[in-house]
Amino acid sequence: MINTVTILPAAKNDLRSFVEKTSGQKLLRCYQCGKCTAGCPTAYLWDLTPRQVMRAVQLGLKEELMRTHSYWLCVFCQTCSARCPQEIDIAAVMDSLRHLAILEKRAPAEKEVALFHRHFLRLVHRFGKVWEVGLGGLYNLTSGHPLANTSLLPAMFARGKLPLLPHTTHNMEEIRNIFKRAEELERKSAGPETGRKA
Amino acid sequence: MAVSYAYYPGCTLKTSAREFDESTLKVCKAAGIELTELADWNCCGASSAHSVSPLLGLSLPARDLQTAEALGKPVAVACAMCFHRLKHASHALGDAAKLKQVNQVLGKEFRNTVKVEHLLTILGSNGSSYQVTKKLEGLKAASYYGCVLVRPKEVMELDDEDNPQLMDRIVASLGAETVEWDFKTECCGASLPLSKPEVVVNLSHKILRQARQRGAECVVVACPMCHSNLDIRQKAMKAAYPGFQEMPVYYFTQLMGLAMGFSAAEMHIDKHLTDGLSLLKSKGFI
Amino acid sequence: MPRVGVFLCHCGTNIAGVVDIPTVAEAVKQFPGVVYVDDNKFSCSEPGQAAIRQSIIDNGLDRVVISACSPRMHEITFRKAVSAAGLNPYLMEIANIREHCSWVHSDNKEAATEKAIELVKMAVAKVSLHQELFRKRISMEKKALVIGGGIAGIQAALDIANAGHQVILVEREPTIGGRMAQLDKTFPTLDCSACILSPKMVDVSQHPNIRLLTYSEVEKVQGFVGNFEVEIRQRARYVNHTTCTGCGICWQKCPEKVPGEFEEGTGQRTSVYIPFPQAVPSKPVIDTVSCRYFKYLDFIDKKMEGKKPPPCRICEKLCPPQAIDWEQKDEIIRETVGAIVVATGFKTFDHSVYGEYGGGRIPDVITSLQLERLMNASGPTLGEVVRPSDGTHPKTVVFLSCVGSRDEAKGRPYCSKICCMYMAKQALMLKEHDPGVQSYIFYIDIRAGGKDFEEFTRRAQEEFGVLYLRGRVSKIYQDDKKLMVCGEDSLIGRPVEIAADMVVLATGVEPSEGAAKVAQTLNISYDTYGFMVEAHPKLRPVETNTDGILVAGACVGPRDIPDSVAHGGAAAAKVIGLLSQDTLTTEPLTAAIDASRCTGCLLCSQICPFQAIDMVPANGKSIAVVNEGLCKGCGLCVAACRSTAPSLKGYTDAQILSEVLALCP
Amino acid sequence: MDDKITLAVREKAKELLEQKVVDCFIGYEKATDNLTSRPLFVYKPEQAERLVFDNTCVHNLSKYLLNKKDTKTAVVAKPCDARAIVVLLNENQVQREKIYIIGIVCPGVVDSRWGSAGTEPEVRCQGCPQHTPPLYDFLIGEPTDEVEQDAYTDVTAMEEMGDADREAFWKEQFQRCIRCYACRNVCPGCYCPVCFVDLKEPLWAGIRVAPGENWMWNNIRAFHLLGRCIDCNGCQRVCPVNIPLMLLNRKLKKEVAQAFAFIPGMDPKALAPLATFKKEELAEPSK
Amino acid sequence: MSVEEFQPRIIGFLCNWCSYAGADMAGTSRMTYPSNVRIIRLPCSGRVNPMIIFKAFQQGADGVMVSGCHPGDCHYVDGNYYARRRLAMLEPFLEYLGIEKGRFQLEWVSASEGKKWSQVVARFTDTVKSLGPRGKI
Repeated sequence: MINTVTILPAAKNDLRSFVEKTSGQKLLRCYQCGKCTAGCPTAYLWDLTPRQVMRAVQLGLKEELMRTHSYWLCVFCQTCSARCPQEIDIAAVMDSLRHLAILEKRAPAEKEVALFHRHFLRLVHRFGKVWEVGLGGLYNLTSGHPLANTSLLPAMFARGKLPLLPHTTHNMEEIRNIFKRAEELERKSAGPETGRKA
Repeated sequence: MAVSYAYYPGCTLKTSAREFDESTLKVCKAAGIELTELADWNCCGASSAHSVSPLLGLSLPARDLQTAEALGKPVAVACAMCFHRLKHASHALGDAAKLKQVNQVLGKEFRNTVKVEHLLTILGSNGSSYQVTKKLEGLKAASYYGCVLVRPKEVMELDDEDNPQLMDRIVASLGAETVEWDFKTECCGASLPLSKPEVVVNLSHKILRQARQRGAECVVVACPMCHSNLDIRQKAMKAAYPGFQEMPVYYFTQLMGLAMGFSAAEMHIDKHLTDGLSLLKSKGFI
Repeated sequence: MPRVGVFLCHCGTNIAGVVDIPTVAEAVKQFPGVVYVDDNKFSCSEPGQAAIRQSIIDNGLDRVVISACSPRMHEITFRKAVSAAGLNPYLMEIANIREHCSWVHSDNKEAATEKAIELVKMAVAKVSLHQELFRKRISMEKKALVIGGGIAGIQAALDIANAGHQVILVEREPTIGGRMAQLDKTFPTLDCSACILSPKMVDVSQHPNIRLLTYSEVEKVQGFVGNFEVEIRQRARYVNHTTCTGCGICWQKCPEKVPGEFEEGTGQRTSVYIPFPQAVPSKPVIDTVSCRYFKYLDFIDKKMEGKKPPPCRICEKLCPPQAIDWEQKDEIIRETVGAIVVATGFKTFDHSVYGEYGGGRIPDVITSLQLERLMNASGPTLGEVVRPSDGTHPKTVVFLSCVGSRDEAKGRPYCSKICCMYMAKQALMLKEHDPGVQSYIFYIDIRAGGKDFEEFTRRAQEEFGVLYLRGRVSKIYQDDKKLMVCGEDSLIGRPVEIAADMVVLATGVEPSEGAAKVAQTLNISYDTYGFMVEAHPKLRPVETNTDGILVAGACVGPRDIPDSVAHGGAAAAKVIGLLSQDTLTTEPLTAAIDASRCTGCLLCSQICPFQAIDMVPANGKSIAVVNEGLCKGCGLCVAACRSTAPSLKGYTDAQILSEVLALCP
Repeated sequence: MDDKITLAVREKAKELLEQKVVDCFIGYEKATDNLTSRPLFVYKPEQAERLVFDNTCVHNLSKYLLNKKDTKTAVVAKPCDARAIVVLLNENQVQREKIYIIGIVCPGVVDSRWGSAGTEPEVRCQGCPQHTPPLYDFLIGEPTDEVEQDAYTDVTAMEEMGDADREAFWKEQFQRCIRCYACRNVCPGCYCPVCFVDLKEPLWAGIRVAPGENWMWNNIRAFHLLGRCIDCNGCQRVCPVNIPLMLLNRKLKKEVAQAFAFIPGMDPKALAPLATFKKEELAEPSK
Repeated sequence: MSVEEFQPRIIGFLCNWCSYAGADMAGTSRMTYPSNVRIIRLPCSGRVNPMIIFKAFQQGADGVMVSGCHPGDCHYVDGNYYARRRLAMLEPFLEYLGIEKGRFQLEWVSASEGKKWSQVVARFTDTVKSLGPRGKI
C-alpha cells in the first residue's frame, strides 16, 4: 500500500459484506488491539499483520488486501480467535479471504501454500484420501522446488512411513459428487457481486 | 464394560503415522474399548478443504459422520486435525440452514446426531480401564497438545485452551512425571512443512527448547501433524540452532502401550526419525 | 351531588385569542354538577387566585375545575389557592386548554372552542369523583448508615457527622481505609496515599457523631426513607476491644503465619492481626481459619483422625489486659436510620482466567496492586521491588493494560478508567526506586482524561523513559529466568517480543465481593457486573431509585480517588438535606389495595418497580398490601390486576372512565 | 368400564385414601345417562369403585381445587387440566403440597353432551400438542415425546377474514350471549372474589343483555385469560348458546406464544408474560 | 374545511412525565395539529388498563392512542416496558374483533419531542379519518 488510500463509505464496502456473510463474524467489533498479531505463530512473515488485515476489511481495501501474502500464511491454529477480546473468529475471516481469492481466481501471493491446498484436494478428489508420496511429488513437480523436503525421504521410506501406492475410498462417485455439488452451490450463493471485474 | 466406537483413523494414520494407528488399536483393545474402523471413510479435508471452500470443508467430514450415524455408534478419533474437522462440522451443522445445504451436497440425509470423541477423552475417562503393569517411573515428559485439538474450546469441548490437563493426567497415570510448561498449545507450524519448512523448523524448535528448559526428556503428542513437525525436523533444527539437543517425541498411545506391557517393537518406537529407543533403554523400560 | 365551580382563564390572549370563552362558559353551565362558572384574565395572578378563593367561599363550592394552562405548570399554585379557601387541595382538576388547545389549534378557532368545552367537560366529570386526600407525615430518624469504610464512605461519614448528624459506619474488614490504604503513592501528584488517608481514618475513629463498626456486615434492611430498620452483624473478633490496648504483643508473638489479604499475598500476617500498622481501629481480630487454637478445637469437635494440633493460646497467655475472649459470639446490632449511603467499593479482576498470561502460575507475573505493596515502604519488602521467584531486582518490567477490562471475551467489556494512570505512576516510580529499570507499557489507548493526567503520562515517557507500545499482549512464557512477552507494536505493525524480568498486569476494576448481595438486601438495582445503578446517570448520580438510599464511590463504576471523594461528599450532601427535615411528607397519590378483592395472585408485587407491595397473610391466604412510604403512584398494579383490587388515588378507574364517558357519552 | 386407565385410577384412589395421603379424591363417574361422565368426589376408599376414566371425561377438575384449599386433595388431570393446576400454582391459588395430581396420558376426549356420548373428538383435541401432563405426582400411561405444534388453523381462518366480516361475526356471536356466566363458573382461571362485570362503580359492563355490554364482558374476560388460558375448552363447552369462546382465548394464546415464546401452564416456577418483560423485545411500538 | 367532513373522536392516554410534557412542548412551540385528540393524563403508560380501552371503543371512540416515555426512560423505571407488553397483545386482539388496524396506536414521545407529538397526532388523525366513523357497540 504505497498509495494514498481512498476510504469507501460503509455501504459500498463489498469486501466487508462478503467476509461478514461467509465468516459469520462482525468485523466492526474489531478495535485494533493487536492481540491477534501478538499471538500469531506466523505473523512475523505477514506483510499486513492479522490486525492490519482486519483493518483493511473494515475499510474495504479489497485490492490491496487481496494482493498480500498475509491470509495465505494463516495456518488456522486459531490462537487469534481463541484470544480475541472481542470474540471475533479471526481465523474464519482468513478462511473467507482465501475463499474470496479462489472464487475470483486471483493469483495467490503465496503460490506454494495455494498449490499445496490445491494438490491436497486434487488427491482427495481422486482417491478420497490423501496420499503423501503423491502430494509431495505433485508439489515438487509444480512448485519449482523439485528437491523440497527430499532429504527426508530415505529415512521416511526406510521406516515404512510412505507407502508408494495410494489408498482409496471405494465409493468415489459419491466423493466426486460432493466436490461438484459443493462448488456449484457455493458459486450460486456467492452471487455475481464477488465476480472479479474484468 | 466394553465401550464400542466407530473408529476414524484418518489418512496420516494409515501412512506416515502408522505407529499411532497401531498403538491406538492395541491399547484400546487391551483397555476394553472396541474400535471398529469406519467403513469406506474419506479424508476429513484437513486444513485444505475449508481454506478453499467452506462448504466442502463441512461436507467431507459430514459424509464420514453420516456413515457413523447410520451405524448408530459414536466416532472415536485419534488424529487431532481429523478430530478438529469432524467436531467443527458437527458443531457448524447445528445450524439448520447449513445442514440442509450439506445434505444437498451429500445427496443423503445426515441428521447430525452422532457424537465425536477424541481418544484422549475416551482413554482418560472413567469408562476405560487400562492396566499399568510397567510404571514409567523417572521419565520426565512434556505433554504437547497442539492448537487444533483444544481450540476453539466451545466447539472442541475437550479441555482448557492454554493449560489443558487430559494428556498430563494420562501420562502421570503411567508413572511418568509431567513437566509444567507454557507451550502446550502453541502452534508447531501445522500444514506448512511442504510449502514453508523453515517456519516449521522455527516454531517447532521453540517448543522443544522450552520443553528441554523445563526439564522434559521427551515430548508426548496426540497429533500426527505435530509429531511429524517435531520429530522429523530435528536435524534441520540442529543445523539452524547450534546447541539444540535432540529429543524423542512419542504418541501418548505408545507410552501407554509400553506401560501396559507391550514391547517397543509392538509400539513401533523405532519408526521415529529422532531416536526414541535410547531414552527408554536408559530408563530401563525396554 | 357535588357543587362544581369552573374557572376559565383567558391567559391574556393566549387562550382567549383562540378559544371563545363566552361560548365555553355557556356550554359548561349545562354540565352536571356545575353550579358556578367564572372567567379571569389571568387565573394564576394574585387577583385571579383571590377571585377563585372568594368564589369558593361565596358559592359553597366543593369541587373546582380550573381551565387554563398545563397542570405541569400551575397545578401546585392552584392547589394552594383552593386550599387557602378551606377546600382540600386534591378536590381540584385542571383542564389544559392552553398548551393542548389554544396554542396548537390557532388555525381553527371553532374546533379549538369545541375542544376546550370537551376538555372542561372531562375535568368536571373527573373532579366530581375526587375524594379528599391527605399528605402523610413520616418522622425522620436523624441518623445515617454508611456501608463501606473506603475513602468514599469515610468522606460521606465525616461530612454527615460534621453537619451534626449521627452516623453508623459499617466496614466488613477489620479496619477502614479500603483500597486507598493499600496504595503507595497516588497519581498524578505522587503524594503518599497513607499520609493523606490516615488523618481521615483517625478523624472517623474519634468523631463523637460516628459509631464505627468494623468486621461487620449489614444483614437486613426494611422500611423506607426516614425509617430504615437495619440489622448489622458484628462478627466475633475473639478480642475484647474495650479492654484491648492495641499494644501489639499478640500479633508479634503469634506463631501462625498466612498470606496477608492486605498485602495481596506478597507478604504474611499472623492469625491474630491488624491488617496494617495504621489500621483503624488499631486493635486486632483473630482469624478462626488459620488460628492454631481454633484448628485444635475443630479437630476435637469433628473427632478428626491423625496428629492433634497444639492448643496454642500464646496470645492469651501474653496479653497484658487479658483481652482475648474465646467465647465471643457474633452480635446483631439493630438500628433505625433515616438514610443510607452505599460505598462498597471495588476489587481487582482475578487474572487466573488469562491462561495465555500464565493463569496465575508464573510467579513473576504480578498484579498492579501487588506491585503497589512491593513499592510501599511499609509493605512486606519495605519498599524494595523484588521478583517473587528469586528475590532479585527486576531491571526490565513490562506492564500489560486492560487485563479484565475492554475484554468482551472475559465478560468485562468496560474500561476500568484508572489503570492507564496507575501504570504510568508505577512505571515512573520504578525508575525512581531504581534508575536501572526500564519499563514498557503495552496499551490499547492511553486514557488520561483528568486534571494533569495527560501531562503525567507524557512525563513518564519523556522524563522517565517509559516505553509505550500500542498493542495487546497475547502470550507470556518463561525462558530460563526471563519472561518472554509477545505482543504487537501496532504503530509499526510488527509482532514484538520483550524479554522481561517481571510482568505487571493492570487488572481491571470490578465491584467488590458481595456487592450484589448488598444491593439485594437494600432492594436497589445493580447492573450485570454488580455495579450499583444510579437513579439517573447524569442528573442523579448519587441517588438510587429508592428514596433515602444513596451510592458513592467505585461501587457505581470504576472511579479514581478524587471522584470517589467527590461522590462521597455529594451523597453526604443529599443525606444532610434529608436529615435536616424533622418530618417528611408523602404524596397522597399512591395506590391502595382493597383486601376483599385481592386474590393473592402475586402479579402486582411481581411488577411493582419499587417493591412497594408486600404479601401479608390474611384469612388463610396471602394478600397484597401497599407500603405507602415506597409507593410512587405509577399505577402499574392497578392496570395489571384482573380483580380490580388496587386503585390509584387521583387516577382511579372510575375517574378515568368518567373522562372517557364525558367524551363518548 | 374396566379399561386400564379406569382400573389404575381406582387402584390409586383407593391407595391414597386408605393410606390417608389425601382426604378427598376428585375424579369422574358415569353420569345418570350411563353414557357421559360427571365429576365425582370420593372421600372413602370403598367409594373408589365408582370412578371411571374414558373419552367422555371432558371436565377440567382443577377448578374444584379452589374450594379445597385446606384439604389435601387428589385430582385426576388430563394434560390441559394439569396445565390449569400449574397456572393456579403460578398464581399462588393452590399449594403444591396440598394437592396430589393423578396425571393421565390423554388419548383425547369426545364432544359429548348429556344424553349422547358423541364420537367426534373435541375441538381442543384436534392437533393437540400435549398428551402428557407437564406436572403430576403419579402418571397413568406411558409419557409421550411430542413436538407437534399448535397450528392455530381456527385462529388463522378468522384472521384471514376482512375486518368488517370479523366485526359482524363477533356481533352475531355476542348478541346471543345471555350473560349466564357459565363460562366464568367453569373456568379455573376465573377466581376473582368480585368479578369486574359485577361492579357497579365503575360500571365496566352494564347488567342488561345488550350488544355493547356483552361485547365488553366477553372480550375483557378473554383478555383477563391472556397468558393463562390452557385450552381446556370448558367455557365453550358449557356455553348454552354456543359462542365459540375458544377462538378469543386461542388468538391471545397465539400472540403470547409468538411474541414471548410463552405457553401457559408448563412451568410452576414461570413468571406470567405480563409479570415480566425484556428490554430488547418489541422494539417497534404498534407494529 | 367542509362542515360535513368526518371529525373522528380520538382519545389519547398520555403519561405525565414524557408524552404529556411533550404535548405541552408542542404547545409552547405553537405547532399546530388536528384538534381531534382529547388527552387523558395518567402518571405512566403502565397505568393504562386495557379494560379502559375496550370501554372507549365500546362507547364509540374512533381511535385510541397511548403514549409514554421511550423504553428505558420511564419515570417509574420499568412501567412502559410492562405497558408495551400489555398493549402489544391488545392491538392484534382489537383487530381480531374487527376494529381495524390503525384505530389503536402505542407511541413513545419524550418531553422534548413536541414536534414528534404533533406529527404523531396528525398521522394518527389522518389514519382514523380514512377509516371512517365507528359508532357505539
